[in-house]
Amino acid sequence: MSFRDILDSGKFAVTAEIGPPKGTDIKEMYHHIEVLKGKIDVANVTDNQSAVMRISSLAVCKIVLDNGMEPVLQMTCRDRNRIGLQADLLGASVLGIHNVLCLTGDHVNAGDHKQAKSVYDVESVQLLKIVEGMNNGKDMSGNEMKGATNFYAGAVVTPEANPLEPQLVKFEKKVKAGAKFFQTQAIYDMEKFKSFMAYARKFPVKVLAGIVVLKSAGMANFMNKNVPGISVPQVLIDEIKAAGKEKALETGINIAARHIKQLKDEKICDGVHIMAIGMEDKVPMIMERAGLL
Amino acid sequence: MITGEQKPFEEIWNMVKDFKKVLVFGCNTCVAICHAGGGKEAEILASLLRMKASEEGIAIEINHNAVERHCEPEFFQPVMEDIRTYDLILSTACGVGVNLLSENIGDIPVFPAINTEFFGAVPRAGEFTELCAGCGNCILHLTGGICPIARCSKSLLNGPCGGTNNGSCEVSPDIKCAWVLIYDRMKKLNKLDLMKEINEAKDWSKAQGPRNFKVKVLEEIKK
Amino acid sequence: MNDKISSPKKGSVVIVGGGIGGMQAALDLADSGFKVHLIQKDPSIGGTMVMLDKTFPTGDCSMCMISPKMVEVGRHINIDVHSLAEVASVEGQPGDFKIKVKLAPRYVYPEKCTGCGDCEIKCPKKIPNEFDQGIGKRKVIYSLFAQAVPNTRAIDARHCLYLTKGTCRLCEKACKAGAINYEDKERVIEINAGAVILSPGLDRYDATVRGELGLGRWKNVVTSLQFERILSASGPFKGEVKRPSDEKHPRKVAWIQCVGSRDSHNANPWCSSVCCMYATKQTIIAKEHDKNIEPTIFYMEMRAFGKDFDKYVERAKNEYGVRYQRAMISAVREEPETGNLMLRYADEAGKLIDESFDMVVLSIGLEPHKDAAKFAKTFGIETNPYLFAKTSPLCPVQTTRDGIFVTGTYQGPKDIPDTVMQGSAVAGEAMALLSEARGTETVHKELLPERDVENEKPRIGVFVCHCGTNIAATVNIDEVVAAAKQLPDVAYVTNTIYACAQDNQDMIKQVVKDNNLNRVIIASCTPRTHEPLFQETIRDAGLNKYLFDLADIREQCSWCHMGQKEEATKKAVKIVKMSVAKSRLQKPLKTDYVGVTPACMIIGGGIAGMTSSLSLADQGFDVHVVEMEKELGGLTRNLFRTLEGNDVQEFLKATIAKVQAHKRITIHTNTQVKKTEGFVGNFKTALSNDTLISHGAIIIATGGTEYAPAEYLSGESDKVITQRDLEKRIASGEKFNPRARFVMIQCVGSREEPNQYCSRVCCQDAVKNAIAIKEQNPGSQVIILYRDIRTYGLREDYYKKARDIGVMFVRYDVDKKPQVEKDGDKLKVRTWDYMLNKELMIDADWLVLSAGLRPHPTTEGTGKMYKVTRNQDGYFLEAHVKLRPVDFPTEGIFVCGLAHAPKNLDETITQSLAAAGRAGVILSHERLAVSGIIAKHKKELCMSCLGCFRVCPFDSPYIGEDGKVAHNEVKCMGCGICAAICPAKAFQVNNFRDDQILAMIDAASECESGVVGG
Amino acid sequence: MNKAVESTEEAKAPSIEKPHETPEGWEPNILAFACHYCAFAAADLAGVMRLSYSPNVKIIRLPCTGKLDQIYVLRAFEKGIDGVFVAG
Repeated sequence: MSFRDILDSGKFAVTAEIGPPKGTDIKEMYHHIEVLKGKIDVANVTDNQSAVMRISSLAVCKIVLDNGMEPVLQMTCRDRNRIGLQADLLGASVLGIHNVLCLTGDHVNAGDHKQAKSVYDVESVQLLKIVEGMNNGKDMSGNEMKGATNFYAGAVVTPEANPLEPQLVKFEKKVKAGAKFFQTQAIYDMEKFKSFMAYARKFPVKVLAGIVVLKSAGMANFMNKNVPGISVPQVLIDEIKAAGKEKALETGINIAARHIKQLKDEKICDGVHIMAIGMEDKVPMIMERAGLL
Repeated sequence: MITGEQKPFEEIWNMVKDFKKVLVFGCNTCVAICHAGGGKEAEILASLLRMKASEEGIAIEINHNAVERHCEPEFFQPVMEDIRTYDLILSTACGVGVNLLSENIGDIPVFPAINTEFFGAVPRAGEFTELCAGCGNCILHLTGGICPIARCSKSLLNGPCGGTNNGSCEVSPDIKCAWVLIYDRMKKLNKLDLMKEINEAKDWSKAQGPRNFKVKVLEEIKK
Repeated sequence: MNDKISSPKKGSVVIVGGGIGGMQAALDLADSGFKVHLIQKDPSIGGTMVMLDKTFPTGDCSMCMISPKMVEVGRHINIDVHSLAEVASVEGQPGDFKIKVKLAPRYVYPEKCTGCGDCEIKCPKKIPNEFDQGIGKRKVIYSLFAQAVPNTRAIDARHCLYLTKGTCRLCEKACKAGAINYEDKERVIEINAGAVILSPGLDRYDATVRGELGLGRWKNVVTSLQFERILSASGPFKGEVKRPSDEKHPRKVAWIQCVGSRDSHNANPWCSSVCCMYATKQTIIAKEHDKNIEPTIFYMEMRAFGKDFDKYVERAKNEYGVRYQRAMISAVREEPETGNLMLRYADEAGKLIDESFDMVVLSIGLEPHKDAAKFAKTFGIETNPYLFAKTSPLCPVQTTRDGIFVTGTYQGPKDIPDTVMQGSAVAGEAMALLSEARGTETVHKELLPERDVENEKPRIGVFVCHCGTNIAATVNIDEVVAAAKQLPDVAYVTNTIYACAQDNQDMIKQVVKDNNLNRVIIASCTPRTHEPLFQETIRDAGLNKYLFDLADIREQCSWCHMGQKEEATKKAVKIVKMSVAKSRLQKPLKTDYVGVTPACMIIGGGIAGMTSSLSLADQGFDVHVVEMEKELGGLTRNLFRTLEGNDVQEFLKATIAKVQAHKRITIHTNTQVKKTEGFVGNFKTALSNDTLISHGAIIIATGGTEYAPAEYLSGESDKVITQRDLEKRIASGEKFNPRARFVMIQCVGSREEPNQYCSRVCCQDAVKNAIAIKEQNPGSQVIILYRDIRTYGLREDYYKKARDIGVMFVRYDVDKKPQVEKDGDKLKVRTWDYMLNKELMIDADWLVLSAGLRPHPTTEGTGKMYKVTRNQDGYFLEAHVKLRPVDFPTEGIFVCGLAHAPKNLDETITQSLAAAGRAGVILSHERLAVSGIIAKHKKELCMSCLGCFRVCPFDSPYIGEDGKVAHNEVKCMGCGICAAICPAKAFQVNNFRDDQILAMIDAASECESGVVGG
Repeated sequence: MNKAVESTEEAKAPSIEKPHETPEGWEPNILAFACHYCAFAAADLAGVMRLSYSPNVKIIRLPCTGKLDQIYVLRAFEKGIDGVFVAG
C-alpha cells in the first residue's frame, strides 16, 4: 500500500526520518534503512537539514526506493529557485518518488554555510501550489508539460508555535494550496495537541504527530529554551530527572512510546512521524513498546 | 535613506598604502546622516590614515574634502580639477557615488571606504534599521504597511515559518518576526481576511538590476 | 516693578547663616530684585555641606556642587556677605526691621587681601583644624578651607603669637599686598531690612557624653563627620581610608547608628533623619576608596524614607556587600595591643556577641547650636522644647514672629535637598511679603557702550601675574613675559604682582586704552573663580567681555610643580601660548535678551498647586491653576489631621477660599493642558477648555494617587480597611468597640518590587491613627506590624508617645510577611515575632493596611509633553537631586508635591513654596539674558539629521515650522554636545569653536626644545 | 597543548601594539581635555592642595566633555602629543 493509501485507509501510519550524510560513505545510512525496513511505513528523507550541506534528498530517496522502502522527498525552498525546484520535482517523479513534503527550510544562519545566499524565491505555500499545478500537467508559469506528475503533497505545522494564530493562518493556506498530509513539530503535551487536533480535524487533511525522543532532562530544557515551537512540560522533565542519569534515555523512550500509544488508542491523529536524530536503531524499540509491532 | 558603515580600518589601509596622494572624499547626504561618510568622517579617516602612514614610515599625502552628494555629477564637477591631482580617491560615499565618480573621473581609481548597506530608518538616535528592500514591486498595502521582503529573514509572503519564536525570528532574538507584526497589525486593522489570501510567488524581475527609470515630465521638458 | 520707591517696606532681606539653605535663599532673592545681607559667623560661608565628601544617594562630590554656588554668592552684586558676624538685636516689624550686626575683627583688610595664601605659609603656629574635625592641623592665619568664600584670610586671635604675646608679625612681612591689620577691632553695623531669614544650621551631638562608645578615649573611634573628612580628597588623609591611631588601612569598620539620637535618656529624643543614609553613603564611598574594607552598620531601624533611598540601601547591600546588622551596641572597648575595638551586641535571637573591628564610626545626630536659646531670644522667636525654631506643619517656614522665616536644620533635622527646598521656600515667602519693594534696593551696573573691534586685527595684551610668590616662586615670570612678546598678535606684555588687586583693575583698563588693545589675557589663576572679575574689568574698558581669556598658571602650574622651576616655567609659557592661540580667534559675542510674561501656569490644584499659586499671586504675578478634576484639593481632601494634630480640612477649606478669592489667580477646573509651546519666559498653552494662556513659567504639581491594596483580603472583608479609611472614620466620629483590637500592616505596596520605594507617609499615618484610637478608647488594642518605623525628625516624639500609651509594634520581614485569614466576623493575623522568636497568632477586629503612594496616572503624559524625565518609579526627576530639588533641567519648569516623590503635607507645602520662589526668580525679570557661551547653529550647513535634537539635554534644537532643525538659543546652556555629534559641523559653541580648540591643540603640541615629544 | 592550537590562540588574541623603546629621560607629552564643571575644577583643587604631577600635562578646558570631538584627539596625536586624557 502506498503512503497515500495507508493514510486514506485509516491505518495508523508511522514514518521515520533518514538523514543523508555529509560525504560519500553511506554505510551507516544503509544500516538505518535496513533497521527500519518493514517496520515503518515510509521513510522521510531530509533536505540539507538545519541548512547543513549533505547528500541531496533526491538521491537518497532513490536509494531508499531501491532498497524496498517508500520514500517521502523533503524539499526546501532555501537552496533552489523555482526553476531548480520544478526540475527536481520532475526528476523525482520519473524516478518513482511520489511523496513530497514541502518546506520553507531552516535559515542558512543555522547551518554550516552561514555565508550562503539564501534563495527563498518561493516558499512552502507557493511550492505546494507548484506541486498541485504540476500534478495537473502545468508548470508554474502555466506552460503545458508533456506528462504530469502525481505527487502526494504534504507540509509541516507547529501546533505549539507562539503566537499560534498566525501559524494557523498559514496552516489553512497550506491546506488551500494543496497539502494533503501534515507532519508536526515535536509535541509533548497531549492535552494541547488534542485541542490543536480538534481544530485541524475541520480540514480534509491527515496529521502525523512529530515525536522526538528525550534523551535527558538537559535536552528537554535546551529545547524549551532554544527550539521555537517546542515545549516540554515540567512533569516530563521531572520524570526523566527522577529516573536518574543512567535511565534517562530509557525513560525518554518510554515516554515517546507512551505518547504514540495514546495517540493511536485515542485516535487523536492519523499517525506519527518519528524524528530519531541519530537513534534510528531505537525506532523499532519505540514502536514495539508503543504496541505497533 | 541609504545607510552604510565604514569598512574595517585595516581593509581601508591595504587599499591605500601603495598610493602617494590620496583624497578621502566625503558625501554630505545619506552617509553623513548615518555618521559614516560625511565631511566629518572623511576628516577623521584622513587623520587616522595619516597617522597609520607615519607609523608605517610610508610617505603618503592624505587630504580630505566633501561635497553635497556624490550621486549627481554636478555636485562634484566644481572640485573635479582638484580631485584629478590625486592618484587615489577614497570615497566615503555609498556605492552609487563610487560608481558615478569612477565614470566621470577618467583614469584615477576610486575606492570605497564604506560598505553600503540598506535603506534605513532611524527609530532612535544612532540606530539604523532596514525597513524596505527596494524590490520594485510594493505589496505593503497587503501586509499592514510592514514589509515581509525586507523584514522577514526569509522574505516569506504567506505567514511565519516554524522558526517564529515568541515574536522573534529564529535567526536572532533581536529581529522581530515580521509576520507576527503583520498579523497583529492586520488584526488591529480588522484585515485578517486579507492575510488569509495566498500571496502568489513574487515577480522578482523588478528587483533585478541593472534597473533604471525615467521621469516622463523631465523627459518632455528636455525635448 | 522697579518704580515703587515709595513703599514703606524694605527691599532687602537679612539671612543669618550661609550654609546651603541660606545660600539658596540669598541667590533666589538677589536674583529676583532683593538686596541680601548674608550674616555668617565663620570666616567663610558654606556651612556643613562643605565638610562632606560625597552626598547620598547619587555619590556626587559635595564640594564640586557647592563651590560654584559659593562663588556665585561671593560675586553677586546684590549680596553682601558679612563674615565673622553675628546679629546682636532685631527691632521693628515685618517689612521694616532694624538689625544690629556685630562684626568680629579679622585682622586682615578684606579689600586688600587677594587670598593668595603667602601669609599662611609663613605663619609659624599650627593648631588643630576644626574644619577637619580636629584630625588635621591648620595655621593661625587661615582660610576655613581651600575654596572658602570670601577667600580673605583671617587671624585666629586666640592663638596668634603677635596678638597674644606681642611677637612674630611674620604674616605681615609675607603679605605683599599689605593686607594685615593687627589693629582691627570689633564693629557694629545696622541694617534696615524687610525680612529676616534664619538659617543658622546645626551642631552635632557630642558623643563623648556617651563614654561607653569610646569617643575621645579610643583613637580609632571617630565621629561620622570625622570620617567624612577622612574620606575627603581634601581631608587629612587625602581621601585614603586610614584609622587615626596608626594610619593603617582598616579592614573591618563598624558604623553605630543613632548616637545621640532617639534617646531621651542620654541624648536627644528626635531622629536626626540623615544618619541612616549618610552611613550607607560612607560605607559605599569607603568601599570605593578601598575595596578591602568590610563595613557593618549597626542599626535599629533603617530610615531610608527619601526618594530613591531604599534603592541606595539595596545597592549598598547587594552590590557593595555592606552588612546591615540590626542590633544595639552596648559598649565599645579597645584591645590595647592592636588598637582594634571590641563591640558587644545582642543579635536578633538575643544572643550576646563580641565582635572585633579595626575602626568604629559613630553616626552622630544633629542638634541645634549650643547657643540656640540665646539665638531665639535675639530674634524674639519661640522655640519648641528642643530649641528648634517653632513652626507649624501648615506653615513650615514661618517662625512665631511675623516677617522672620526659618530654613534648614534649625527648623528640624533634615538633609540637603530638603534644606535647599526650604531655602527657596523662605525666599518665596520673603518675596511675597516684600513684593511691592522688589527692585527698590538692588543695584544695576551702568555700562559704557562697547567698542566695535569686529574689523580690527587682533591686538592682544598679556598680563603675567606673580600672585605674590605663589606663581613667581616657581615660574620665572620674566621668561614668560619674554616668550609672550614673541607670540603673534601680541601687542603688549607686562607683569603684575597681583592681577586681581583693586588698583590693578584700573591699570589694566588704562593699558587697554593706551595701547588700543582688543584682546586681553591674564596669566594668573583659575577662570572658575576669577574670569568674571577680569571680564568686568575689560568690559569697563569698553571691550566685549568675551574678548578675555585666563591662562591658569597657578592652580594648574606653579602650585603643582613646586621645586621644578624650569619645567614649570616652560609649561607656563606653553599655557600662555595656548591662550594666545585661542584669543586670536576670539570674537565679540552679543548677549541677547528675551522678554518674560509675568504669569505662571500651575498644573494641578491640590494643596501643592494651591500653595504655589498663592505665593506667586502674593508676589504679584498672575497665576493659572489647571485642575483636571471638578474641584480643588487633590489628595488632601482625604486628610483630616496632621500627626501634630492640626485640622487639615479646615486648612484646606481656608486655602481654597483664599485661592478662589485672589484676584490674580484664575482657576480652570475640569480642564487639562492640550499643548504647550515656547520656552522659559515665553510659554503659550492651549487648555482643553479652549483658553489660550501666555505665561513665563510652569509648575508641575500633578500629585499622586493612593495605592488601592489587593493584598491581605482587601476587598474581601469590610474589616480590612486602609489607614486613610480609618482616618476618615475617626474624623467622622465613628465609635469603635472600646475593646476592639486593630492590627495595622505597614509597607503595603511599598518597598518591594516593583515598587521598591518608601511611601514616606505611612508610618506617621499609622502612629497618628493608633494614638487617636488609644486616646478614644484606652481599652482598645493597636498592634502595628512594621518593617522599619520611619518617624524621622521630630516625628519620633509621636512614635515614642504611641509606645508609651501602649501601642504595640511588631517587626516583620519582607520574606516572612504576615498572613491573614478570615475567621467568621473577625480576622486572624499570623506573623513572626523576632523578639519572642516564634509565630504570633492575633485575632483582629480590624485590619488596617498602610497603603503607599503611587505616581499620578497623568505623570507619564505630562512628562512626555514637557520632555521631563521620570525616575524608575514614575515620579518626576528633578534637575539635580541635591541642589535643584524643584527645578527641571529645562529652564522655567518646576515641580512640587507628590508629583516629585511621596512626602508629608508639611513637606509638600515647603516644596510648593520653593517652586513658587524659583518661579518668582524668573518671573521677576522683565527680560532674561541669553548667555554668550552658547551653541550657534548654521542652518545652511545643517542637514536636519536630528543628531543634536536627540542628544541635547536641554531640548534646545527643535524641528521648526519649515520642517527643518532649528535652534532655540534661549534654552541652550552651551555644553556643546550638539557640536560634537553634528556630522555637518553646523553647530559651534561660542568661544569654544573647533578652530579655537584646534589652535590650542596645535599650540600645546609645538615643541620648543627641538625634541619631538613623542 | 599542541603547536597548532597554540598558534591559533595567538592569532585570536587582539593585536596589542608593542610599546616603543623610549630613550632615556623621555617624558610623554600629555594633553588633557577637561570639563569646566568637574575635571577642570578638580585640576584646580589639585593645585590648591599642592598635589604634584608631571609638568608635561596641559589642560584644555571644554564646556562639557560631551563637546569633545574625535578630531581634537586625532589632531593632538597627529601633532605629536603622546597621550590624551579626557576627564569629565
